[in-house]
Amino acid sequence: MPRIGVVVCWCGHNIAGTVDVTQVTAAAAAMPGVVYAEDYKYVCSEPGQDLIRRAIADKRLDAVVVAACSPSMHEATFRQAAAAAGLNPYRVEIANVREQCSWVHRDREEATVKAVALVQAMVAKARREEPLEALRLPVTRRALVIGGGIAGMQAAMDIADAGYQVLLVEREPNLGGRMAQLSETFPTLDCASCILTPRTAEVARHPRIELLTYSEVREVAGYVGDFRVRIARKPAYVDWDRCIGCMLCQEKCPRKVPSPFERDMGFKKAIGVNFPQAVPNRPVIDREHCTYFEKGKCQVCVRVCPVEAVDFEQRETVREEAVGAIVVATGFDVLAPAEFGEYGYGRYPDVIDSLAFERLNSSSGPTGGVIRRPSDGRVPREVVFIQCVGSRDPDRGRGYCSKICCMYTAKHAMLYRHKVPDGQAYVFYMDVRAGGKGYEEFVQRTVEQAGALYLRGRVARVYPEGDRMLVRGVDTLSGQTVEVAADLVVLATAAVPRGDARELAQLLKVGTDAHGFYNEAHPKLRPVETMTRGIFLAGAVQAPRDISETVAQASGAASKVLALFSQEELVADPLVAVVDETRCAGCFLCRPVCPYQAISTRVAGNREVATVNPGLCQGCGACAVACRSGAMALKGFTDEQILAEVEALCLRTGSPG
Amino acid sequence: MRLTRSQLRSELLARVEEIGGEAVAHCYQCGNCSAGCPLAGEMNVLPHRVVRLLQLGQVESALSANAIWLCAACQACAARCPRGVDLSRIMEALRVVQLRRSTIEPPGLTPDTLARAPQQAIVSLYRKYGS
Amino acid sequence: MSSDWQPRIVGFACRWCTYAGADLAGTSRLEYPATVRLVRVPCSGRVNPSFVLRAFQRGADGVLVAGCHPGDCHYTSGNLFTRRRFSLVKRFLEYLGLEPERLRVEWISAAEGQRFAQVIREMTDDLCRLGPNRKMREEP
Amino acid sequence: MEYRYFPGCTLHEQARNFDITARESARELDIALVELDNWQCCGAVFPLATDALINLVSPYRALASAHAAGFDLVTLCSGCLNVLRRTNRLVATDREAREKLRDFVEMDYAGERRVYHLLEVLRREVTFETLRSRVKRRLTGLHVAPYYGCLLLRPPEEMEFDDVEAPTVMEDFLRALGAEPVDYPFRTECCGAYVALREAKTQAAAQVVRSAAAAGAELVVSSCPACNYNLERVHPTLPVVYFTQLLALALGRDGAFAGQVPDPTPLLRGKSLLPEVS
Repeated sequence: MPRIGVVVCWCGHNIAGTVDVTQVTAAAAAMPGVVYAEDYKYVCSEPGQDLIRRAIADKRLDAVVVAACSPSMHEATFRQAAAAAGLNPYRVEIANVREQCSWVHRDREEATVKAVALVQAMVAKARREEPLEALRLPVTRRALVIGGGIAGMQAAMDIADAGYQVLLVEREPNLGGRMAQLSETFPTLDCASCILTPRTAEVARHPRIELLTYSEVREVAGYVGDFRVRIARKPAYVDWDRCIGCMLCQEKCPRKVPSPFERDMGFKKAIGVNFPQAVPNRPVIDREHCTYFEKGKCQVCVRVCPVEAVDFEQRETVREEAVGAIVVATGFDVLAPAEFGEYGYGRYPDVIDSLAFERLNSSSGPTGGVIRRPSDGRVPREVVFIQCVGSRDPDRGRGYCSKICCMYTAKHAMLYRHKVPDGQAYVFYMDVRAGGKGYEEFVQRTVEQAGALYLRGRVARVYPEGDRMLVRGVDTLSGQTVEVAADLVVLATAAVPRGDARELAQLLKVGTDAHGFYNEAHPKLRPVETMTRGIFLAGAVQAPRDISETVAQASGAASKVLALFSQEELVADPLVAVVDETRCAGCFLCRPVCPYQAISTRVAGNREVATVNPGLCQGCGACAVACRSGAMALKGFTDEQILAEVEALCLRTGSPG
Repeated sequence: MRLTRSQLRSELLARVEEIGGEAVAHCYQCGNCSAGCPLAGEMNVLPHRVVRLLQLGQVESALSANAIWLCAACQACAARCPRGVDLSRIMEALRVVQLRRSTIEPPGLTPDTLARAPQQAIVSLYRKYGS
Repeated sequence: MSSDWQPRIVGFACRWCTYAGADLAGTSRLEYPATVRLVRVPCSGRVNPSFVLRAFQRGADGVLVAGCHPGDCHYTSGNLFTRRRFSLVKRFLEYLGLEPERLRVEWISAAEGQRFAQVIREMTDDLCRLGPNRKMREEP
Repeated sequence: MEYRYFPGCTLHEQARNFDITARESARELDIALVELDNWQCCGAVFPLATDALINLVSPYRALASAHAAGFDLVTLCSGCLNVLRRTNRLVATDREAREKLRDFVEMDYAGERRVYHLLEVLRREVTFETLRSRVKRRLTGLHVAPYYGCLLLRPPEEMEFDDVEAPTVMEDFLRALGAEPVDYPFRTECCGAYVALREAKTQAAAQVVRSAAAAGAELVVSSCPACNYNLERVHPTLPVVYFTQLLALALGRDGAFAGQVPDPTPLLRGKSLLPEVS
């Protein structure tokens, strides 16, 4: 019988306050196979880990059970400690007596009885454990970055500068992402395109970055170190290799349509680029609005193109690429404020969202950087900014704070005052959240120097009064309801995930939160990693962030990729399925239930049996349940182990009543 | 005002929350209720401040606010509250608490109003005063 | 049955959602009855019906099988198998005469600590009403 | 289509002309509105206190009676609709409330029936398309400000009547009659409800009418007798009529406008929508 050691953690008062740790330790000592049982104040501390290491050596332990906090907290810590003492790290089990016992129960006796049972279950499991060897996998030293905004570009540059190949995939025809739409940036007021344009050019000409714009990731297979990705390049109906970027086609195209890039306040042509500094500077045809695609005639672009680059027959092309790591940097969207009918967005042209206000400020925007309101082109004398439209609103919007709005609204109020010196800005806010270097100071300047009137409260309704918009709100500080007749109303709408964020997450097998933002592996300690090894996050795909945080995170993600690429081979969790070929009947019921196509057929002697690719297997165990003959086992969670746990948990010894 | 633990956890406050079925802690004082209240102009304490008084444990002050009798239960506040608080239920709870302690005279109506007003409105008005 | 009799619930919790949801209940200090003991499994699709039968045989009064919400499975499809498999198992156990409340299959996400606590409270209430499981229990 | 009809107190007394025009219109549209036997006041306001079940006895009884008769319930008063629908929802979703009410009223009912406002019957069952084809006198050129008030729309998750901030049902209804709906900001603001019965300090109702007039309306149409009364009471510059009156008018009846102040008939005559005085 294996020699098992049990260490019971007090976690200070957290466990010991509710669970009688002495009693648990005494009970553990009497369990079959247990040759050592001890309790300690903080087992995760250095002396605590040392206790484990010494026990392994002194008592010649084959397995260790730690009764402590959730395995999601310190399983890795204790496994490392065990490994340091020469024990196979997969022979460490955690009995979760904190999150699932001491923190949720009050009665000391009941909690103690339960803690004993949980330890007993883990001891039973540990008895049936085999030492497992971590898997070793080769690594393809080439990264895929999805998203060509500021986050994706930063990550791509950092990886490429370190000497590795990068494939940068962007859905739009050009680089730049959300940031390309912005005018100036807080808190320095340097212009967004002044920062962005040199960066896009740098990325485009980097010898180790291959740029795939107007492309989308369609399939992701494989695993860390060896992903197989299918990427579709949408038809631009222009041969970019021939095109010289003269934009004569755009100039001459007779079809004008509202430009989504300009938040529908300006127009674009049915062929052309989103904005003048676009990189790559190559046009695409908007098939939905092109007269030729609608009616079969026009072809003005074909006639004016000096290099015969227009190609109406172009089709989508798909290529397969092998990469070792993936950085997801697909960014965010803004909430369509349709839910907030009381503000009249969509009904009244002079109620716009903040992204539209960015375009009004942008010198390449629809008004050439002069702030004019959409309805009649007048320069607004009074502008009301409404914050938290859809943010911090679990009832009709999103419960979270969108984080960036306080700062960009302050920036908007400041820019507005710079451009319209006799104008007055009003800002309805609930709290000003300006945590960041130079942020609070910036907001104060908006108040003191730009003269913006900050009104603490929400707006209930916005409706027209003559040719102005009447804003009815409250100033909770004075306890008065207030009305402002504004020329323009700007809604700071919630930052939300991209509409198809969940679909991409499913392709990548990355988890999302309730809203559709991608989940990091650990909110504090692994903020740029995902639960899927080899896939990393950068920027607002994970949660709303501003530019400086996004860039920092992108560099963080890049450094994780580089750490991966610096290894000769990768080490993977051995908790995978394995086939006992002598028992496998070759029915292959296991194959359709495997979500990773990890099971294939192998000829063993004169018959076919199932075999598992341990690099693809993620250890879900679906095959083990599907198997009729009991040939398929999931290492670390075998039937014997789970049944042993069940039996231990059902024991009534010492239970009250 | 002096804030005390016993006021913050008073039975009276608990009763208001129980009768109303709403927890005052859910309110984060954005003021949207006051901003859209059609009767805010007549109230000596705005609706969001009634909730604030409750959060501070000042139930008696809340009970003496005329807002609780002016509230027409139009639910504009409830429909727009980002925190999902139905303020009209809190107002009702305050009225109920007050009415169960003492009789409140409903406002007198002129004979002309009584003769011409729709029953629906008259019944609603007297309902509010517990009749 | 003594008045302080407490049921015993064995819960199979997928490590990504329900186990994490139970952890969240702990982090949020939500109190619930000490009747449940969880077995951590990689996925609710790992739960072989034989595990459930064994729990009942060994005297569990109730069994909870819980995982991610359909569509949110960490392994894409594991919980869909769980859903189909256990709708059969449940009917089979009812056919054997087991009260339907004794086996619950629930979707509890990592964000639903509140819901985890609520399910345990409800199950405990139901089982207190039903009393000990005698139907399938092997006498020790 | 047959329904049990719950007129409510107001339509039975002060606002008989609303009731009459509704019944006339229903006949024209082959809607059988059979008055519910022995109905009594719905209670006028939905009780908001959690411990005020006793106030739900009356609406529960109305719902249970309609159920016993085997029909859904129709009302044309927003107040009644608000109380009946919310009671119905509570009965369907709250077991404890349901059982208490059942034991008290001694009638079995669990929320099986639906409660409709007549506008919803027009939208769902008749459809505005059909209504348009049945109109005998198109209200062409009549600029009407629809007034929703509160009780039809709020609380939105319980009423499920229309978009709470941007409703369209009355506009669609008016278009079906051939009239031109006027958009104005106060159509979903409260008229002051019962609070306005005290000396008229409240500006709410006057503001509604002013806002409608400024937007170019010639007439305000309401869907709640209390709103109708409050709007009329502030000496409005525009006539205020009930939606059933316009409906009856469009279906070829006279609209029963007698005694209303301001009198809508000169306006309607001017548009040739009413026969000249004989």
